[in-house]
Amino acid sequence: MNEVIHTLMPWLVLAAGILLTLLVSVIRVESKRPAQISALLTLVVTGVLSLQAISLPGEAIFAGSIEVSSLTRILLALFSLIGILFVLGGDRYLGKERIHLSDYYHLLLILILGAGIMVAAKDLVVLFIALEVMSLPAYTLAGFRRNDSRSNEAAIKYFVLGGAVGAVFLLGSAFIFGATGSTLFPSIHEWSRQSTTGGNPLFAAGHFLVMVAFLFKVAAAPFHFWKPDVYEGAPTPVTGIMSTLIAVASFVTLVRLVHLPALDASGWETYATAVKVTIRSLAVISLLVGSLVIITQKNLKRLFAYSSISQTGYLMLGLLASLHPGQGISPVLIYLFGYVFAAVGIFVLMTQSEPRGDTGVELVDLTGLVKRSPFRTALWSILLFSMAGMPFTVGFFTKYLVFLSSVGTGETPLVVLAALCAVVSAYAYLRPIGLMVMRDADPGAAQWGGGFWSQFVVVVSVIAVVFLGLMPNAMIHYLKGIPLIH
Amino acid sequence: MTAFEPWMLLVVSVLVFCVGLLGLILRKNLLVMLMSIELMLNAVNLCFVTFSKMHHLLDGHLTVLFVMTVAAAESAVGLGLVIAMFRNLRSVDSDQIQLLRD
Amino acid sequence: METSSSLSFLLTVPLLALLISWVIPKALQRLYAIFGSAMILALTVYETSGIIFSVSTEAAKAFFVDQRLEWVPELGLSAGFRLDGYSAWFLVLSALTTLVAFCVRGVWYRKQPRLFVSMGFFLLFALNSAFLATDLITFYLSYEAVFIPMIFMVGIWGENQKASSVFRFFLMSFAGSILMLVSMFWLMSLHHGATGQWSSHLSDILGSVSSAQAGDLVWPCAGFFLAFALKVPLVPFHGWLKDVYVNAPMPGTIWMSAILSKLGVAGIIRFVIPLFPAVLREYQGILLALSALSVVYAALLAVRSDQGKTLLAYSSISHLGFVMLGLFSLSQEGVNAAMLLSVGHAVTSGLLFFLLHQVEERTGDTSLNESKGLASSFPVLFTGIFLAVLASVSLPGTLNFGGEFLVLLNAYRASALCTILAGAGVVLGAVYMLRFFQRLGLGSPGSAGPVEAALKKDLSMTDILMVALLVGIVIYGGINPGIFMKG
Amino acid sequence: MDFPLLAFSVFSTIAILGSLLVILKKNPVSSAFALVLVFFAFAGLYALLGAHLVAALQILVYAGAIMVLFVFVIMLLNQDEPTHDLEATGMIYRGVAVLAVAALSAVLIRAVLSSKSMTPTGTLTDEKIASLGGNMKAISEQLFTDRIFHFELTSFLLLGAIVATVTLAKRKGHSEEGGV
Amino acid sequence: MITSMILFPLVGFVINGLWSLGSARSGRRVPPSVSGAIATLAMAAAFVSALVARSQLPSDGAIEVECFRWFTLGTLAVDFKLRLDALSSLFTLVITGVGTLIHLYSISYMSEDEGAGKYFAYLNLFCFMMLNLVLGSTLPQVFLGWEGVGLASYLLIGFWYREEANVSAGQKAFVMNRIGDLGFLIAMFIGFKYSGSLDLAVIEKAVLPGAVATSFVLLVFLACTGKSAQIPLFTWLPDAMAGPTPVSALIHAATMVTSGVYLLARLSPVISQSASGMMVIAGVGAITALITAVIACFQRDIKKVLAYSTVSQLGFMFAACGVGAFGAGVFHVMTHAFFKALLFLGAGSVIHALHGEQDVFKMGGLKSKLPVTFWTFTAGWAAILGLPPFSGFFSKDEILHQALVSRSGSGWVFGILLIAAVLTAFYMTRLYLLVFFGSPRMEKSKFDHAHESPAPMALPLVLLGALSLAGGFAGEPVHLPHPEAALSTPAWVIMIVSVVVAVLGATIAYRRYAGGSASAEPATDVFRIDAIYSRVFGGGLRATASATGWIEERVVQGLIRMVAALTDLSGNMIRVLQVGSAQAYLLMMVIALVVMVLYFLKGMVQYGNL
Repeated sequence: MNEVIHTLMPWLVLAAGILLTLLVSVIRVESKRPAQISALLTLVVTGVLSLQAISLPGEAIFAGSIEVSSLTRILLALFSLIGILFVLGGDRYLGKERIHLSDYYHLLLILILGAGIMVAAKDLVVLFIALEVMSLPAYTLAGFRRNDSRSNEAAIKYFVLGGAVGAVFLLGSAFIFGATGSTLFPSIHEWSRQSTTGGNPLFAAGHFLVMVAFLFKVAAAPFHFWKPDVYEGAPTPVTGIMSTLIAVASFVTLVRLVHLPALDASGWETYATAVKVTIRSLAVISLLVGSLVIITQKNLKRLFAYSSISQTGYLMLGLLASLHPGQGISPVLIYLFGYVFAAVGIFVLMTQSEPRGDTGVELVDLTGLVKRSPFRTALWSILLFSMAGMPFTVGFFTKYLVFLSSVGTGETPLVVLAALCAVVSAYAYLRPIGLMVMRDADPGAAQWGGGFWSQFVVVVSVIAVVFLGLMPNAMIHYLKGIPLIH
Repeated sequence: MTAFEPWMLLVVSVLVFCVGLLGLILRKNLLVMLMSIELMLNAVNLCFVTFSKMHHLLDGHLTVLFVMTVAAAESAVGLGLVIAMFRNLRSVDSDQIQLLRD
Repeated sequence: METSSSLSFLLTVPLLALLISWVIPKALQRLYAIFGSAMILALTVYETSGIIFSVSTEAAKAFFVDQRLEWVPELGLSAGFRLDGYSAWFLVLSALTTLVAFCVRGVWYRKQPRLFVSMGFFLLFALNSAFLATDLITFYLSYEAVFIPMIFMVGIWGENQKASSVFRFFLMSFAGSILMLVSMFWLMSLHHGATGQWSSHLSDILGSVSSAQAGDLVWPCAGFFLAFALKVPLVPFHGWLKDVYVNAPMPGTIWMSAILSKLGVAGIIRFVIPLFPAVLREYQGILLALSALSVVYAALLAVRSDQGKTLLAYSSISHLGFVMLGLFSLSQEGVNAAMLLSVGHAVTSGLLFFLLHQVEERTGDTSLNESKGLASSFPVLFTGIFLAVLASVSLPGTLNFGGEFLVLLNAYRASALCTILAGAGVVLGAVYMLRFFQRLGLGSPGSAGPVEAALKKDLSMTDILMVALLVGIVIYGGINPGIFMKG
Repeated sequence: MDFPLLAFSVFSTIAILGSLLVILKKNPVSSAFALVLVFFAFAGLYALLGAHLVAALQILVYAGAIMVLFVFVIMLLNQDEPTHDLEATGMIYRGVAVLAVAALSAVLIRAVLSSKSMTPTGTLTDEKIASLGGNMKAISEQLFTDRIFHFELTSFLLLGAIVATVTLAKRKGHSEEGGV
Repeated sequence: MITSMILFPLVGFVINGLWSLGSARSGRRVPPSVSGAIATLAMAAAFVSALVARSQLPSDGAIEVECFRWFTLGTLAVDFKLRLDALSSLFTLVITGVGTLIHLYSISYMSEDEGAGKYFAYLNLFCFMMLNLVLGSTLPQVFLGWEGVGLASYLLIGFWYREEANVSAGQKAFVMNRIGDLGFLIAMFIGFKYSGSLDLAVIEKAVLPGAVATSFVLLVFLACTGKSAQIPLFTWLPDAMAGPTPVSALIHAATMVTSGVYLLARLSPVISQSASGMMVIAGVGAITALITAVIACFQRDIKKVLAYSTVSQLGFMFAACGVGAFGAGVFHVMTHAFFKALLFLGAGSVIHALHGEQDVFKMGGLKSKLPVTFWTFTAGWAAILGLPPFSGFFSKDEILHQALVSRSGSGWVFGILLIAAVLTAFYMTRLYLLVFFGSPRMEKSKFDHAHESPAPMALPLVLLGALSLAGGFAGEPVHLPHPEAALSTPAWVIMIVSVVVAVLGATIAYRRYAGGSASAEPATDVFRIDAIYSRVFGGGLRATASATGWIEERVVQGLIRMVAALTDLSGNMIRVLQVGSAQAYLLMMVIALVVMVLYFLKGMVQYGNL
């Protein structure tokens, strides 16, 4: 048992931190500071502990339903980091919107715990529960501006669709259980190696349903409809968390689920082809939807919702490459990490605009920013360049790896399409820069102003984006060494 | 007339699941929509138990316990959201929440 | 190694200049920019003197430098640079163009001058890096990096229609370059498949490309070609050009026409021709026809242009069509001739835009609808313009003549028909350039606002020096064009 | 007709018809009662499969707890009147929805039917379970050994749900007027 | 000596050019006499050098001076090398000699003009380029001179650039020359392709395959039609009279326009290889001679008459070359240089005296007012008519003779030339009578103020008059291979014929215009060639340019706009799906799911499970 505690230490610390945070907020009900500080401390300790243990060997515990490995540790550390950044960066926004409550931190911590366990789950049931642990706070946080009907709407849409998809996932799990007699990943894998027929319809349907559930979570078109609406309605820091933390956790899980059966086993060739075709078509649709619709958007949060849909498309390229023998999943991981650094900065920057009614940040708010706030313009530009995949930002290298691995596996036509989509969506990223630099401020444009911590978070993110854009060695070197599937 | 066999329950479970899904698509009353989700989860439970029976395993039963918990938690949160919405809009009709679009 | 330090030196000096520009007071920015870029020009000439002043290509080869630094070994990325007979001249040209561009007075020295100067130096850095790069990815990165200051330059100091034109410019170029990147990936994968190693260095890739089927290489080649055809640009890939040239601030136009277009030329010389010789040979007819079409098509557009800047923009496309004609004659001689003409075009178009700006500064417009008769008010300025016009129409004795003559001579061996078609551009060139000169300088001075014009002065001494330098290069190159052909 | 088949027929008919009633009744209260009916039918089906613990919990948790919650909220929000939301949707929309779901159910039924000839992977036959001390004991043993992590995780799920519900239901300070 | 010959004008150009540029910036003015003196001295020095060089020339050899290696590329190596032989020596003497006289003449002609410094710089530049043309030993070098003289011509035609018409005339000259130059360029490429060199010495000896030879010849001839104003590219020359009259004399009569003849003579061994090419040259030359002579009969402008006359005379020269009589052509170049320069300078003197009046119907009776001009003009008139013993007689007679008797010649060439000769006599006599005889038709005051030109202008007239009178006795100055004779018509027959036709033409003119009270004839553009050209080519160019503009606007830009619009449209179409209703989203997802599940399960069929 001691070993288990040792292995699970970061998670346990996080769990304990949740209780501590609850406790301090109960003790001092009128102030949200104690909860905030407690949450920060919890996240820092969790992050440090997971980083410290990062090189320990992977270990399956609880009858194989959980596996703690370098990947899960680094993901937990990443989630903690995202949590810290949004606690710091969202502070001012929450105050501004009059929703600064201790509950925010409780929910955030529980969400992170759920995500942290979800990426470690090796059992469909644990996965489902963890998914719900992550999702229930997410639904709530999306509706955190309780008096705003848009926020309500976002939460309810998220909840209804998420709930239905949760049931779909569960049905898929049941089918897989029915087909294989187990919900544990290793057993399912083992079963697939022994099944010479290359699966059966029950397994196929189950596998497909669980994949669809996570395709919904990562908003691969045509399962993306929830995303723009929820992004727009949710409070901006929550949108940021959805776009970074939940997206990363969901995509990593999706990769795991796609690799549930041993696709390279003999007899599974047809099945593997079917999976590839599915992923490929969804990648194409996601890229097209993401990049074609993004150029019509005027609201920044919606814009970045479509952006994340097309990012999903690029990620699916990496996923597709990983289905070929001998190809690792590192491009996907690196893409996710690179995306997170830019996205955190962007969403925190978005919180810096003063509220203007209930519409969030519109493109018009950016007009003439270079005159009003040149430094902020520079930050915006760098982050947007990274989103567009321009050189000398991390966004370039992430796309680079995904494209390279796809070309290497013979998916060149798909890469060409992806490249053209990148061009189209580059317009959407460039237009805000154009508005900031080339236009005079519109009379209706919002004021901009952020507190120290908010600006600090953005600067950190920009530094990360540029540093990793120039010197991606460390990140690439480390993430390349991580196997996703044991 | 054939004897009862467990797989027949699978068909029932799939049918109930689909009815739940249909309810979710057709109804605009959020309370009924939440009930439809409950239907779907119940159908899956039946599925798990049936497969357990067929496999001579108990894992399905255990899973059902957790799913029930999840269902309870989910309805609690769902109903909380509905109440929050009702406060703002005085309605539980999801047609009222189509502000976010395009 | 003493030799490799010269490369790092050439790359770092512009960055150094950029940093220094942030501590220079705003009022002194122009002076600093001119002085700094002149120093960089001098240093570049000094560092490359072994190549550019050598008597022959063989002698120059002793000074060629190859440098390769590890960058991201996991991906086989290295920072590969090579100083050779082509890149040496491109470096000199980029420094020279920067000097000319910095010389131009305008709103950029009043509104955020520091940003302007530092962007200029960054541009110089990116250009140098692109011209030197032998690693595919290093090249791509530098190639893209050139966009960034250009976009901001047009965006911040450009004319009214800047937004749409800069987007169009960016998107079309980006579309080309990203497809080039995909082609690079294809080549890297090919190399990886053949050797098991990742590498993006040209010398490695060349080894594995030679074993590939020519048929497989068509699409990768098309990717590269498209990027460069958009950059140069070659008709029909020129749709972005006019608006950007017209809307860009004059230094931006100078950079774009004089040196950014040469990125495409340099790319074709360094990458496309060595990598895809068989493919090029197979499609040579089409390539030559496109080049000849460029010459004539753009010349015809220039003939009907009614703005000085538009006319020069189209004339630029037309002349670059000749350059491409030389490249696609696919012989060492043709490439050298294209190189020569590139130098000529860079210097001439820089000079023309520079002087056109002087006209615009003095009279406020450069429309060509009626004769302005300004030559009598500004004799020195118009002498300069006339000399530039002569160079532009490739009068023998100018650098451009040697280039155009040799290009056509070599192209003739490849395709007589295309050469004759392109030759029509020679005639049309005279038509539109003389019209350009006539409408601006000749005719009765009473017709277009000369009263105000007469109040202003002729060229200043620094401007005269600038013009003299460029004209000197043009004439010297006319007498000794061999200096530019060290490939 | 033997008893299991009869029981199956009765319970499954109730379950399917009940669930149809849930989604077709105009009054949410009627839907809720139909749902209770479905829950009971499911409990019967569980019992038929020998899943006694699950059957018992089905009654307790679903019919007992969750339904009460639903009815409570319906009453709280004064929703015990017929709604016309079903008619609000267009004919085409409804037709497409029914067709799509029918197609899905056809596909899924096709998939589950392939399990008819499945070979069991486990050893816990009814006899074995009986020998282990019954359904409940066997489940409990597994629950607190192999599935302890699941169990602990659900506690955080419930914690999250509590915090969430409290947050959502909490009235805002004095400034907030109205409310339920 | 050869080097110094070309360097003197260059030095003159640089000094005058920079000086006038510098003074223009500072607002001061260069004294015309000083810059004129510099330029004239430069030319005189060049003339002396040319004489010395001539004296050093071995009887049938050449002197070569290598200056520097111009460029090398692959197998091509072009040296900058000056080569003096009998042919180029003759041309250098004409250029520098006539050039010196015209410079001298210009000093007083331009004394009133504020741009005199620039003018002399341009003149020197012209001479420098012209010397390059005739001394160049490689084709690119010749081309340098070829385009260089075109440049100088452009500058000098448009010298008074404030008049739009002058500028347009210059542009027209330059562009039409460019068309010819294109022929030159492509001819060079052909030459290089088949001989592997651009050296004249190599190309001269090259043996080209039949069709190639013909295309080479035709392309070279195209170049010549541009520079020497032959059909079809002759219309620029009359317009070129917009420049100062000494320029017309030097460039557009004596030297530049004859460079086409020089080129043909230079390349005569290659030219002779293509019989059909030769026929074209002869035909075009003869027809040009005839047509422009006709046009000249209808002109009122004294300079225009002389211009058309020049074109016509050049036609004679080309006809000579075309029949293989390159020597005769060159001979006529020389004599023509003397008398046409003389005629132009005389005309200049008349115009100068009448303060810019150029209409012959507003002259008359100037014989007494301008005696020197009158007498020298008479010499020129006699020479162009071909009256013995004036110089024109010898050369023209030689041409007519060769046209008839040589193997490449034919009766019709001879016939056309003969008619042209009649017309030449007619229009020259018409001009001569209208200007100097009869009663004055200009305002009284103008007539009264008219006075003889000062000595610097008179001196060149006299010298040229002497040359026109005696130049013919030198005989064929260069011994180029003679064409084989196909007929044996004796030379004296032709002589008599040619004198008879000249007298015939003159008589007709005399009968018509000797009355002295000639009524003004309207200037008629007989063949309307200029108008047709401007409609066909100018209009054609404009139409093509507009069509290109249309393609650019509609197709190229339209395509870009269309792609942008399509992208936007498809984005908006996809956006339509985002209806905002969770139920609808779910339905769309279910539909997608069904489609994908069906596909996904399809693969399972093969296992018999479905």
